[in-house]
Amino acid sequence: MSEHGQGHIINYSTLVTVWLALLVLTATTVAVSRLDLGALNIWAALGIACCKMSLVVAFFMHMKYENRLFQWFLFIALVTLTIFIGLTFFDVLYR
Amino acid sequence: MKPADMLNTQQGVDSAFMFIFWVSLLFLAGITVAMIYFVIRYHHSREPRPTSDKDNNLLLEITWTVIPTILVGAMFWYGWAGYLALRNVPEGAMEVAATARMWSWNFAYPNGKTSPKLIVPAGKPVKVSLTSLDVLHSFYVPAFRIKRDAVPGMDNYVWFNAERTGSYDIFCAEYCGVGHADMLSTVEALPDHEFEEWYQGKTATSQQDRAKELLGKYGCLGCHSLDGSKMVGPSLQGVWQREVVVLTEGAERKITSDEAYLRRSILQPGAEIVKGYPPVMPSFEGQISEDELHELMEYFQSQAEPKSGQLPGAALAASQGCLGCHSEDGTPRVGPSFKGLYGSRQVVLKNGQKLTLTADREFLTRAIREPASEVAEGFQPLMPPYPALTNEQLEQLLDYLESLR
Amino acid sequence: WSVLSFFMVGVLLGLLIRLELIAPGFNMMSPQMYNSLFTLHGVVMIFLFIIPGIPAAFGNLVMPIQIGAEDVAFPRLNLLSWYLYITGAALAVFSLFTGGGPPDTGWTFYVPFSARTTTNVSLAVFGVFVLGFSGILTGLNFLTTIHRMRAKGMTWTRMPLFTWSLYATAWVQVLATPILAITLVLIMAERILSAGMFDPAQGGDPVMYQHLFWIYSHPAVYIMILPGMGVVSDIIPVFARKPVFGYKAIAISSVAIAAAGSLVWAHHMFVSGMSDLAVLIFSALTFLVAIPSAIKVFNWVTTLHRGSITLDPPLSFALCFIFLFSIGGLGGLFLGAAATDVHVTDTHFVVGHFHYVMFGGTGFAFFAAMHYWLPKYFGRMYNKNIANLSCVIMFIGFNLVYLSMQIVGYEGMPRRYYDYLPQFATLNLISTVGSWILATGLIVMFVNLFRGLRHGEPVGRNPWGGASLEWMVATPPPLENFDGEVEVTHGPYDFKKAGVL
Amino acid sequence: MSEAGHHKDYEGAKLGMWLFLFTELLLFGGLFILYGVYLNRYPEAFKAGGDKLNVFFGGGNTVVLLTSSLSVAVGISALQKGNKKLCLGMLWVTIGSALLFLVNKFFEWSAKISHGIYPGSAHLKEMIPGESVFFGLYYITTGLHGIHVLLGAGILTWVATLVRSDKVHQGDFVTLENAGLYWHLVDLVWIFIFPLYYLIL
Ligand code: HEA
Ligand code: HEA
Ligand code: CUA
Ligand SMILES: [Cu+2]
Repeated sequence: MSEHGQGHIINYSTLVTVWLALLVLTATTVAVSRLDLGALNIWAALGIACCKMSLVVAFFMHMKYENRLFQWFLFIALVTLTIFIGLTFFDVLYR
Repeated sequence: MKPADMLNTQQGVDSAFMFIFWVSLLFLAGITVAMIYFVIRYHHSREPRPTSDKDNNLLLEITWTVIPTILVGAMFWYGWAGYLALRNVPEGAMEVAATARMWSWNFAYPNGKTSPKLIVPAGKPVKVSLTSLDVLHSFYVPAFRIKRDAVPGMDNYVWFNAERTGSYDIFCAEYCGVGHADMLSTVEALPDHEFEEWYQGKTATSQQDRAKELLGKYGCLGCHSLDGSKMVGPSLQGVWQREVVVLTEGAERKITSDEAYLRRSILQPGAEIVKGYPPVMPSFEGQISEDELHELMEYFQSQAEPKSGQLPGAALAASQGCLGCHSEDGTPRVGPSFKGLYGSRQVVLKNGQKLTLTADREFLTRAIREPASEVAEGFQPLMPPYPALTNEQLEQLLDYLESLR
Repeated sequence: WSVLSFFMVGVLLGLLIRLELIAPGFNMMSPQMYNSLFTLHGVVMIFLFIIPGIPAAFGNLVMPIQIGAEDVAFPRLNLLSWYLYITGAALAVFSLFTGGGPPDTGWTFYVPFSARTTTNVSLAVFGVFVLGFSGILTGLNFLTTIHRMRAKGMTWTRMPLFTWSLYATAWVQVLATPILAITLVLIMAERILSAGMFDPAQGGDPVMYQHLFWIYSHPAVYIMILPGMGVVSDIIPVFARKPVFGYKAIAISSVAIAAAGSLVWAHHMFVSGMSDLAVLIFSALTFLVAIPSAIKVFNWVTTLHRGSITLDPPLSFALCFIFLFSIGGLGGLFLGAAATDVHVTDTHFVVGHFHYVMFGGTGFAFFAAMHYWLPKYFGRMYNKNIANLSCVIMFIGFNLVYLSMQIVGYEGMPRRYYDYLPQFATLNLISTVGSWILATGLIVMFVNLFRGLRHGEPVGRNPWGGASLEWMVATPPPLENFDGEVEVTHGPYDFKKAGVL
Repeated sequence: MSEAGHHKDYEGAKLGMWLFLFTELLLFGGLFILYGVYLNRYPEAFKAGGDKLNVFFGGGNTVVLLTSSLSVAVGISALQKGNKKLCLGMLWVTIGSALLFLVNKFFEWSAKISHGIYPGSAHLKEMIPGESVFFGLYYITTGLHGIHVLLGAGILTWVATLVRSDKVHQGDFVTLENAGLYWHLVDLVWIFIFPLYYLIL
């Protein structure tokens, strides 16, 4: 264990690359929303948002370099949220 | 049992209940007995040192995971089957629409008839669709094990089959404010023909007809008139709660003819004789049944009720839910009582200021149209406005209030 | 600050007294007052007493020592959480005297009623919001502490079961409480901005409110009970003088309850108009939670087998816990089965159920914990015989109160009724009389406890012969708990190795 | 743990922060549940509502937030490398972005409100059912998010002063890192708000 708690330092260039990628994705999501894909629109929007989220979490928030425990925790939190949403829909969709 | 075969709503619920109950009782007893036995048997005075330090046994753990799992599985299944029976309405059920509001029920029938009580034919399935005009309520009839929320903006339903005639309590089971506990009604399950009579005709007449039939059947009308004229006995007009002077073994007493008295004078007519009449009436004890007596009493009572009972405004007050908060007999409930309201002096709060005014037509109109603008002192500003009320209906309500002054 | 946290619970209890006792008196107050009363009773009991109760009071005191840490991970955060708690409590109390009068919605704050009533709901809701925040902080503090601050040799399987239960609880607090927070924010938005989120006239759906509310509030009931189960798991082996039976099973079942407990919220909504498929799923999931609870009960009872049992007050309370919790939990099975729930939901059967689990369960566990750990922290012992006597009185009173409630509920008496039909009178009378007995027992217990802690016999390090770490430090524990590094070499119930057998 | 573990437990501090972020995530999660349910119920009304929101405000704010996220991240790397000046500069950029975001939001909201679209307004009640739900949710979600932006800006300002006075430095930067984490979360939430509210057409 290093002195600064795995103080992995991320290069500026990596950060900027990620930022660019995020901007590109933003443009994409706006563009996609102009197409008429029916119900797919919302899923496309969510999919892209999830990509953006992963980028931010992995690089800006250093999750990629944290230890396993953190990743597990994140996973638990996300699964919980998914379950809350999912189970609610069993009511709403089938009413 | 397949849900489709269910003839009523109780069976499924009760069998599930019994199953869970016995399993639970068994486990509870087992655990309790084991606990007590261990505490006594292994008390330190008997066993100064522990005789084992075994701290796990996989087989045991598995056993007591698997057995409860199976049991709860069965419980779940029973519960679900019973629930399905509650949801699958048999074909051909009569449909009644129940509307809940703070704090009363109103039931509307396919032919447009409405009633504050749920009057149904016994032995036939009835489907009650539920809506609410304001907040959540819940339609609960313990006798049929049914309950479902009435949610504004949502259509819910229950069904039941009252296999025997009788009167069953309806409760509001979802908390809905001050009047929650008073939001009661009943299911009145009538024999088929009576229901038809009620359903086709007017409530009052059918009851009246039945009573007259009885009075005829037992020959009462031979001696008692219904129009106030004296015959052999006193007239039955206005007999309910009337002040009379009676002779009890020769001594004069002044009494009010309440239900107890009226019953006595039918069953033991000799005990008290109204002054001025001969003691000739025969006893009807053993002839007239309790049901019939009850019917007569209700008839007398209904005859005695003030005229307002027949005014169209009275029906409105019931169907619009006014009576959920305002009484007709002077007791203050959520709102002031209607009795004596018309024309009385009232202290009201308007924009935080106290005003004293007379409850005339004008004031009462405002009180119904914009209830929040002036609120009678000591009451909460809870009353909803009634935009859907027509002017004509309003007039009817005012007439009705006037009749109660 | 730990002493403070105890103090607050004390103050709180004092505050509750009036509230509870009045509840069964039916004829002496107006309906509006009755409605405010059970609302406050519910809010205070749930949010002020039973949720923070064991974790905040005993968790903070005992848990760090049990894992060999000098304090929790974020002591300052803990202090903040305590201030928030006081603020929240103050707000809730404040809401009684200001605005349109005390809230009258029930502790569930169901819309549309809560959005319409003229009473002071907003402030009370805000108070609860603040309390929720306080709970979140406690939760994340515990998680971090348990992950990061275990002493050398304190492996996961050497953690006392009380700590395990707090660990599971903390997860629930962290992941479920935010949903409560947002729900409460929405009520305020509804009232203040008339946002119409749940207003059918504007296209909202009142049933969605219930989903959001119970997504938190069901897991919350496991926030209440898990620490109680932890206490009992710690106490039983000590007084049976043998290692707890099925350590792993109990630890895992704590986590399992926390996990499965998050999936069952809609069992409170079987008659709400929810879809039938949802009823099917949530009913099935509900039964899943019963299994780990059953496992725990069986393991506790088996721990007694072939031990050498001393019936000291902590054990008496713990055994009462098992019995009462079992009744409550088995009653929960009736509620979990769809058909039977339709009949008994929103009746006094439910009221009986949750008093059995909350009061008979968590409440008795709390009393057990007081009798178990407080001598350690005050250095003095209460009178054991009187404590046992009070336990018996309470046990009798308790069953009178709540068993009759369950029966009257089964007969069809709805809850939140200030007045009832004559057929329910007898059982209600029994219940009320029972509550007096119960109160007597409580008073005896508290008086004895307080007297003992001030004037009782001094006790040493380890009055009960426990093997977990809190019994190894001085009595009362010093500020930093341990002097120097700790190394743990044996399990929490290994009485032989701990040299206390 | 090391002797000084009590105050310098980086992992612990970060763990606590992450747990806190989860609670924030679920807080907004509650709103997203509602969003999902109502979108499902009133797809048309939500489209109509989305149409009335201005993509340029929304898109602009997205870029602002993404950029601010970059600047904190760079700021952290800078401090880790010992470049205090760059770090401070980056922090100011971030805080500036936050303010820019809020100003934008202010104009957007006031435009809406002047059109009579605000919770409880008479205009909303006349629209097709569901649209008022859409705007209700929109105001609550963006409002709550706005509060978080404000809080985040406050925290960053506080940390910036700590960096200035060398209380937070190359050897002890958890506070900065945690503040950064918080800020990223604010950004994350917006990443979802943007397509869900502004882009359903
Ligand atoms: C401490 C709090 C606590 C706990 C632990 C529980 C535990 C359980 N609860 Fe309870 N519950 C509440 C607090 C709690 N509850 C509250 C406060 C309400 C009402 C809220 C309100 O509306 O105001 C409520 C309401 C409530 C309802 C909704 C009722 C309604 O309103 O319609 C339901 C329905 O499923 C339910 C079910 C259960 C179940 C299945 C368990 C299970 O976890 C129980 C598991 C335990 C056992 C099963 C007993 C022990 C095991 C044995 C003795 C072995 C034998 C067992 C088997 C063979 C299975 N509860
Ligand atoms: C922890 C939770 C808890 C506890 C312990 C209790 C304890 C009690 N509760 Fe409560 N109750 C709830 C939680 C709790 N309740 C909740 C959540 C509701 C639902 C509210 C709603 O519907 O919204 C409810 C509702 C509720 C109702 C139903 C109201 C209705 O639906 O109409 C009733 C009715 O009898 C009742 C009675 C009681 C009684 C008699 C006690 C008694 O057991 C209390 C006995 C205790 C005392 C009498 C205190 C005496 C103590 C001392 C004297 C100690 C001295 C202290 C010091 C010196 C510090 N409660
Ligand atoms: Cu209507 Cu309760
Ligand atoms: Cu529950």
